[in-house]
Amino acid sequence: MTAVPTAIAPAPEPFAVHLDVFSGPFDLLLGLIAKHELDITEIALSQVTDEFIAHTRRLGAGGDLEQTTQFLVVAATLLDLKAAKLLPRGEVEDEDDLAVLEARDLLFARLLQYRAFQQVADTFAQRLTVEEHRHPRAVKLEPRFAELLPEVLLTLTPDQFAEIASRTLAPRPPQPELTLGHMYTPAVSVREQTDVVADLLRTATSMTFRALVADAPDTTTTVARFLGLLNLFRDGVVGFDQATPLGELHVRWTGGATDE
Amino acid sequence: MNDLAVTAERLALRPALEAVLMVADEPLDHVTLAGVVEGPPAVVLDTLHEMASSYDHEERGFELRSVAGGWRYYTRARYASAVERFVLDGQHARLTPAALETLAVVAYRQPISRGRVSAVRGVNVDGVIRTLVTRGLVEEAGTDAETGAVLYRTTGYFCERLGLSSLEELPAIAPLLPDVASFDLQMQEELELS
Amino acid sequence: MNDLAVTAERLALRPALEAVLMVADEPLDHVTLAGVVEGPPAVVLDTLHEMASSYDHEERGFELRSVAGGWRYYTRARYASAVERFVLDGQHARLTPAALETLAVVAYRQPISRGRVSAVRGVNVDGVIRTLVTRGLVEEAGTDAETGAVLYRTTGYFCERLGLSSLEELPAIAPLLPDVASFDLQMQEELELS
Repeated sequence: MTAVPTAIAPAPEPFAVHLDVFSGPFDLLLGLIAKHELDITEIALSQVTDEFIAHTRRLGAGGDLEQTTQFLVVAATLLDLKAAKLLPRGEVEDEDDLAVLEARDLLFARLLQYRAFQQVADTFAQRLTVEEHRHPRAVKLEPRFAELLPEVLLTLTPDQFAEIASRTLAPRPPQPELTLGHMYTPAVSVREQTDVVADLLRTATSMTFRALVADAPDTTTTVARFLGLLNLFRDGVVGFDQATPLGELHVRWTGGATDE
Repeated sequence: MNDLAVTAERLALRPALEAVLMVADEPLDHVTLAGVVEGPPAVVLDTLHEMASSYDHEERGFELRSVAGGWRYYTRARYASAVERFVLDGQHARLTPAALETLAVVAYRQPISRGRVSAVRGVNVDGVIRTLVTRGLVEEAGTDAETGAVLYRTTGYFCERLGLSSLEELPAIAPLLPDVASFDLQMQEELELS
Repeated sequence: MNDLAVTAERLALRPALEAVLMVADEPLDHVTLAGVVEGPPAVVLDTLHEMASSYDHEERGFELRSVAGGWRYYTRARYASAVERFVLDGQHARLTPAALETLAVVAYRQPISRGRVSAVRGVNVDGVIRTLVTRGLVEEAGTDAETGAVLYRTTGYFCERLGLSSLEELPAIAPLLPDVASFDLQMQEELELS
């Protein structure tokens, strides 16, 4: 990879990232992760987080606002992750913890995706280099065939032709586009969907999973409800029955009649 | 038709195909070629493949390749130094890593808006997309029905420059993404949509 | 040099010559070719003659001919009917939108180099300009004093086809445009940055 790990300064300097080509938070984050040779799930994430946040701070007011914002979003996610690391291990009960886990999954997914595209970009560069050495045949038609060419149909009026010229010569200014893509706030909350599932089961006592997600508007909600069921199972308030592998999944409410 | 007759038919088609490909200045698909040389498309296609491999075998200075959906004569890469002493075109300026990454995202997620490319790359890509459009590698492809954002896709020239017969020849990206990621990816895309 | 060495040298030159001739638009004399493939002119000339006779012998659809001292690939007369069907095909009667746009830029900004047309249109226009020249709508008009780039202008035939008695009758479009020069400059800067 050209963009990430190789060009990072050796260990002694506490924070010095010299990337060949540095274009954004994902570059920096992958660079830091590579520098510490760590799995992104390991404990040293806190260290990466500190360095990343220090970098964000240095970007300061001088930087391009959009770029700084994107760094801040990633930094905030990392802070959440660091906070989660400081909590006692094992128990994930608090709803904030759940939010942190969701944020982590999202950030990891983005990093993996970003890395995959960087690798593809490298193969593109290689292909382009190879292809540069091949030149297509594109030559003038031999005169004897050029004479045979049918006369070109040119049925435009001068005004229509002028219109094409205006359209072609007019500069096309880039249209600003407002994106919310960098805001990772999940539209579907596992916590809310857990409540939805619990309410349904408490009333009906037993339901199939199919029925529980029948009104889910999208896959994300279905997934959130499934995760909610796992929460409820951990809390010991639901049980599962499935007669055959991949068969209908029945969910029973085994908790009390009222909440809490 | 027996094998001998098929061979004879191919032998008759080969020089006619060579003649037509010699005057073409863009890739021609085998159906168009079949119409011009008046042969069955399937036999024409076989003949084209045979021609390509015999040029390779005979170590010709040119090769016949199927690129961007059509067949066309190209010079063989091994003789690039002689060819480039002759044709000096400066149009092959290198793309920056940022441009290559953006091109990769567009290629695998097309049609896609600039906003979505930005989300994947983590930076604003407006300038880079403009460069790719200017280079003829990417073009506009209508607008998103919901958001009204302009969508982008790769061009035929992109396939040509990468030596791809079609987009289906793009290397698979899945092996580069661990299993977990495909789920997360889908999740993320839906979150972004919402 | 003994015979074997000469044969080996010719074998090495053949594919390089094939590659160069494949992209050459004009007939090339053997001295020019010798310079490009870096071989002795006499050996290059022998090699060219051998190539020509082997193409004849192999009944290729193309032949290598020396016309007025210049060598160029031509289609073989025997397969002219296929080439004619290709040339007479309906698609050659129409100009593509890309060709029309290029023609419009040339008409309103003449004399203009291919590079400038590319900058305005945002794509490589070499092939399209060649088509417009072949169709007699555009012609060369000297070179740019500064850059040496070939300039192009529309022909009298173009005016005729559009029903204009002269270029002055082209409808004015200037008022619709912002400062074109600054736009071109901006484009150029982006290309350089990329």
